[in-house]
Amino acid sequence: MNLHEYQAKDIFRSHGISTPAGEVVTTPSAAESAAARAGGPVMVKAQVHAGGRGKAGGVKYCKSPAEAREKASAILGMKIKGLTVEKVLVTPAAEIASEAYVGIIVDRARKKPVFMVSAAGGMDIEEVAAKTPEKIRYHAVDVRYGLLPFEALELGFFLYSDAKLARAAARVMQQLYAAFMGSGCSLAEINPLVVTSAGEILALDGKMVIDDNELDRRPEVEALRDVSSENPAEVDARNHSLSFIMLEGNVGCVVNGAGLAMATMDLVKYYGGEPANFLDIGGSSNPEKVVNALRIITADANVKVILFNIFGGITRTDDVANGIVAAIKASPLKVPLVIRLTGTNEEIALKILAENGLNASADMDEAVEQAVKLAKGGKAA
Amino acid sequence: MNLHEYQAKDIFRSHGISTPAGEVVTTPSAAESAAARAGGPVMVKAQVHAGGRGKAGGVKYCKSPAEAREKASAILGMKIKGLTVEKVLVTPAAEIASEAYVGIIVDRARKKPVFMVSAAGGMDIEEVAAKTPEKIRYHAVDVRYGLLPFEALELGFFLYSDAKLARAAARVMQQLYAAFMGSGCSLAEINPLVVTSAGEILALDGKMVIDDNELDRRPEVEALRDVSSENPAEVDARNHSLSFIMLEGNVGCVVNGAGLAMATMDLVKYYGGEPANFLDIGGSSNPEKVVNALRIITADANVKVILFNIFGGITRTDDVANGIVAAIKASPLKVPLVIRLTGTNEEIALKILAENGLNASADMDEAVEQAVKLAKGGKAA
Amino acid sequence: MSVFIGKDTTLVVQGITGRDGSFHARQMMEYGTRVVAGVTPGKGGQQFDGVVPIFNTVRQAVEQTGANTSVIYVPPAFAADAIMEAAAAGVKVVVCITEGVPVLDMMRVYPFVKEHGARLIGPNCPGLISPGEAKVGIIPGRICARGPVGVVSRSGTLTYEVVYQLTRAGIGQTTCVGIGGDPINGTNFIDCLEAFERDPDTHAVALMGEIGGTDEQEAAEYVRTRMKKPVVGFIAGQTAPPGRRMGHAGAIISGSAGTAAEKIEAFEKCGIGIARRPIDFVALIRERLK
Amino acid sequence: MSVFIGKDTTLVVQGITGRDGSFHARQMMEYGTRVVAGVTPGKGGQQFDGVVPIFNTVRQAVEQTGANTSVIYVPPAFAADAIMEAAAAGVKVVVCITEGVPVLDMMRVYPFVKEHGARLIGPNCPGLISPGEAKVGIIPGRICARGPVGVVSRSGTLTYEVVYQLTRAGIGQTTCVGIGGDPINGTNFIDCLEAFERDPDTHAVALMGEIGGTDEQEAAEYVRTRMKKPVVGFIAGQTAPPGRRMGHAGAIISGSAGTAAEKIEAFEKCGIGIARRPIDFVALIRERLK
Repeated sequence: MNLHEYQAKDIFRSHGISTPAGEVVTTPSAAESAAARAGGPVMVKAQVHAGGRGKAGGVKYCKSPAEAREKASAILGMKIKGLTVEKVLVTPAAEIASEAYVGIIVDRARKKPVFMVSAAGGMDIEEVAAKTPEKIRYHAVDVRYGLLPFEALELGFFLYSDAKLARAAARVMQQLYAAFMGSGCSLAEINPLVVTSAGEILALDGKMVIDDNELDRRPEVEALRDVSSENPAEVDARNHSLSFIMLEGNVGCVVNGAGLAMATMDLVKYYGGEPANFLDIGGSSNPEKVVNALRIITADANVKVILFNIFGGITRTDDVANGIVAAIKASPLKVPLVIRLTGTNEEIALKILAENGLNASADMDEAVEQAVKLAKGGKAA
Repeated sequence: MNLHEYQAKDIFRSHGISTPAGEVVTTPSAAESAAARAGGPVMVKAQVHAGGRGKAGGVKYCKSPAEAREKASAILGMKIKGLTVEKVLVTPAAEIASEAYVGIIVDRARKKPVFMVSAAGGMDIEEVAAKTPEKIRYHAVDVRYGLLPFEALELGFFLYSDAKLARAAARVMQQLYAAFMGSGCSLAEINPLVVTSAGEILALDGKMVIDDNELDRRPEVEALRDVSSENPAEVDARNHSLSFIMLEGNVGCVVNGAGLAMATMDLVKYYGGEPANFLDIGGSSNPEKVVNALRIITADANVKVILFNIFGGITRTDDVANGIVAAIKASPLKVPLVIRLTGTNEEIALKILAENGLNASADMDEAVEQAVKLAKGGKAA
Repeated sequence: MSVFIGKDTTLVVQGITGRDGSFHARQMMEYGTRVVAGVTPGKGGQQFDGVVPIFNTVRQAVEQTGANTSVIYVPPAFAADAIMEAAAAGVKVVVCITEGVPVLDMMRVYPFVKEHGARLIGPNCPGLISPGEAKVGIIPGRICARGPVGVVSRSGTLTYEVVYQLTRAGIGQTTCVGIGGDPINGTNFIDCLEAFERDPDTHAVALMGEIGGTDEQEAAEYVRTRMKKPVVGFIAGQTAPPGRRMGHAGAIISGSAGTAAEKIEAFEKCGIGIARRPIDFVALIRERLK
Repeated sequence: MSVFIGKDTTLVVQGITGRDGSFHARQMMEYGTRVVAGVTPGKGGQQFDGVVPIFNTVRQAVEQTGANTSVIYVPPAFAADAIMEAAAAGVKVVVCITEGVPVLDMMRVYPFVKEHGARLIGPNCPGLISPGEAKVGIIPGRICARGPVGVVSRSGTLTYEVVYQLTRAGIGQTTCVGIGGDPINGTNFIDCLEAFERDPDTHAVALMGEIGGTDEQEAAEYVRTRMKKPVVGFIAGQTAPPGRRMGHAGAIISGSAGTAAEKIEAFEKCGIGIARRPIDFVALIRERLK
């Protein structure tokens, strides 16, 4: 789960990291009054779960409250990478002497949280990594010991030769690590970490991604979820324990298991089609899940055919068959349906389908090929 | 540093461990009113840094406030292992269904905190260990991971077969571990941990020993020090950074380094004398320390001779010589003085001593033998 | 022969009285796995289905039954503790089926398990099966058959798909291992390849990877430099939208974006046969078994 | 020859600009130890006494000077971190002089140092000296002489006393190691005995123990079962009052009260010569060198 900049900064602040004060507003006039309260030049920043906000025109410097109103008006409602900007953060513009990057991410290979720090902050860290990799220092933390004081200081001295700044940066490392662990992050990032002309260290922008598996035990973090900034169909799917990502194609897919779901999409492509979505109904299926899956997929006007690919293990295929039948009874499908189904309780499932005039293939390739043909306007084999 | 029972219980309580309410009082009448407020039978318990309080008559069951007054009157002022009881704890008497022992101590060999738990609580754990060692279970905690939930539950099931009690005991293990680590303990003990007839788990008595090296960084624990219950000479010594333990003999010893101090005491004994004390002036000496050491030792009327044994390494022997001279000038000694001194700045030291009519030996055995002779009323060689 | 589990496997089921645990305990027993103990704190002393003794702790289960393998069906909040309990009790192979274990938990679990000399498979995995010998986890027994192919995969149902295709074509397996798809898991491709290379009955290996991370690239390098047996590979997620979970920072660290194209290229470079579709495994493996 | 430190020792001094650090850095340099770097965060780039470069971190010091040994003179609150910093930077021998390090800190430090493959000596120790080769710590150089005796001790000034007596009697030392008197330290008697047994120039060992714990008993057992070279031992604290620090619980755990009598008995049983007084080492060692 992604957090907004302002939410990440709230968490940073609660761990002692200095960040500029700020107000989140949803209207241009509120932006104007927030800028007036700030009493100086401000930044107006789109709060949206998308990278590259700056390049997209979602971050603006404003000399006056009037300008803040004007810029907020342009930004609110703007679309960035398909997401509508609903909120902006109005925050005092800082006088910047230098910009650094500090991030922590979960590294699969090292199986540890890894710090990435660079004195070349403010820009894309991907660009720094590609062009001047020597400007990034990595440090893997052994969570059994936590971030040790000497490790934090090593990172501090990598950023600043001045001992006072290095020590202040070491403190920020400790605080960011505490925030990362304390909120169950898979990523926590300050970019840029700035030294102001007054010599103060400030987190000017912040980003946090939470491990979805942490949300059950961290209701206070789950409460930060902003569904208004997510794709409504994906929110709907999540609320029904479905893993769903919308794509551009026209073959709607309903599969059990993420690996098989991806393999199914790949096979659609292999046979010349385009998948309309990734949809994993998960391990322990029940008919209700299938009903919801069909409802969500059929809401996508692009979908020309619906393809089920179910390999029953924990998933009982009769549950899936019952779900299909129930969904169709409640609201008949307007597009053709291709079902591939095998495994646990397969015989019962086939019987249920047959009783309702549906048939199913046991072969994945056969089903996918047929679905692609139907999506192109062909007839069922 | 030892804590009193009531102090240990306060810390237990702050970590969520249930303990009976209690009041610490210093007079019999206060004990009476505390018992009246408790509203039932109470225990009156001597608060003193000595084991075996019960056997010494320092713990009494009282049916009424009047009896509490009477028993408190007997206990207050009582001497237990040489220490005067200045305070008693008045605490409701619990209805006990079973008694267990739970302790954590620092184990040198395993280099870890080790839990000791036994369902045979209430009595001396030393006795259990000697007679029925199979009734004690040990568990070493890897501090990198802390006490893991399954480990706590294993210990809980060792004490109780009932799952509810086992889980409650597991919680107590976690809380005691947190108290142990959080206060910088070398020992934390609940004896007995009782199950009341109502099925509740309670810490009925508690003991904590703090690692002296933790006190600098834990002022809140240092604040619990009760100097009234320690030997005044030892308190005086500690306040002047001297390590001092009073003994029964008559050869007063001033040595630098604990190992050499013990070896010096042993040598006193070897030559037929009895050391009056252990006194280590520590590594980095200064004249002031020596002055205080002499003041503390000469206050002991048993002391018949004072023996210095200084091997200068970090310790500068001229500092020691200056200290001796300053002390004698301020208040002349009433007992003979034998000085053994060698090492760093030895020549300067000998010169200082000679200028003040003192001489010193470079040989430890010679000095100790002479001191013993003097203590027995003999003449200096 | 087989790898990790086999005829000598004696199994303790953690969470044996739960919904998933009891269902799959029965499935495993039915398959012939020697389920010697179950663990559910508070139910110690009872019997599961009248035949399997239940204990309060894994330590008790191991002490009293000598179980050498454990399988875990407990909710995600308790999975990390359950894994560590099994490793501390002396279990040699710990298979964690539980899905949804927080990755920060796994960062503590991983070194703990290593320090205790145990092998962890999973979490978030279907477990493993050595056809005809033992099944530990949830892989359906009837889709497998005994034979010369080692199977290792990051996914669940996709594994079933491939194994099913192989079995239908008359190609059996020594052991099928689902290592799980989580960012941090106990056993990786290389661990399995190493075991298959050493197993005298395994003559070819089918490997199913996914987008994300660099495990497949490292596995490919391992195949090139250390393996004599043929390997056929597949990567799921060629059409998946990139960066929906980890974003770019992960890619920087690993020096790779973890795309399917990259992984397939690594396979090709290292002499691994490429299955474009799951069904392609049949022909490619058959060719290599000749 | 010598153990742990010698001619190849290149030393970084942590806390080189402090009161104790600067004093002893000079003493060590005077003795001939190769002090190649100092560390004081914030003074990186400066020079100590115009000859020794100062760095902000141990890592920088090691990277730029190749120091293989470190000695620590920092306040107790920072000692644990300093030890771990040295181990993480790749230093092979870390000598911590600091007194007053909390024992809970040491419980984390100990496994950390092991994991990094370093040897820790101390804390709360006088360090070590290989006469004529190198001195790391605070043992006065002039009381030592080169010769055939390995010395290991839990105490500081008592070690000086014994070494001084040996030297006065014309008996020199290969290496004198003060392992420190804290409950948890990095190197114990056995580590040193093992090293002395392997060192071709050491022909006898003098060992000074104290009351408390069971290290001396274990060392005695080691001498009996694994050592060929003669050992002479001494225990300080025969007249010390029992149980002033750890009480009885410690004794239960270790299965021993840690008394002097117990330890001397163990020495006798294992063929270790017993020095009743420090001066007795001279005769007992001389006898064994014949």
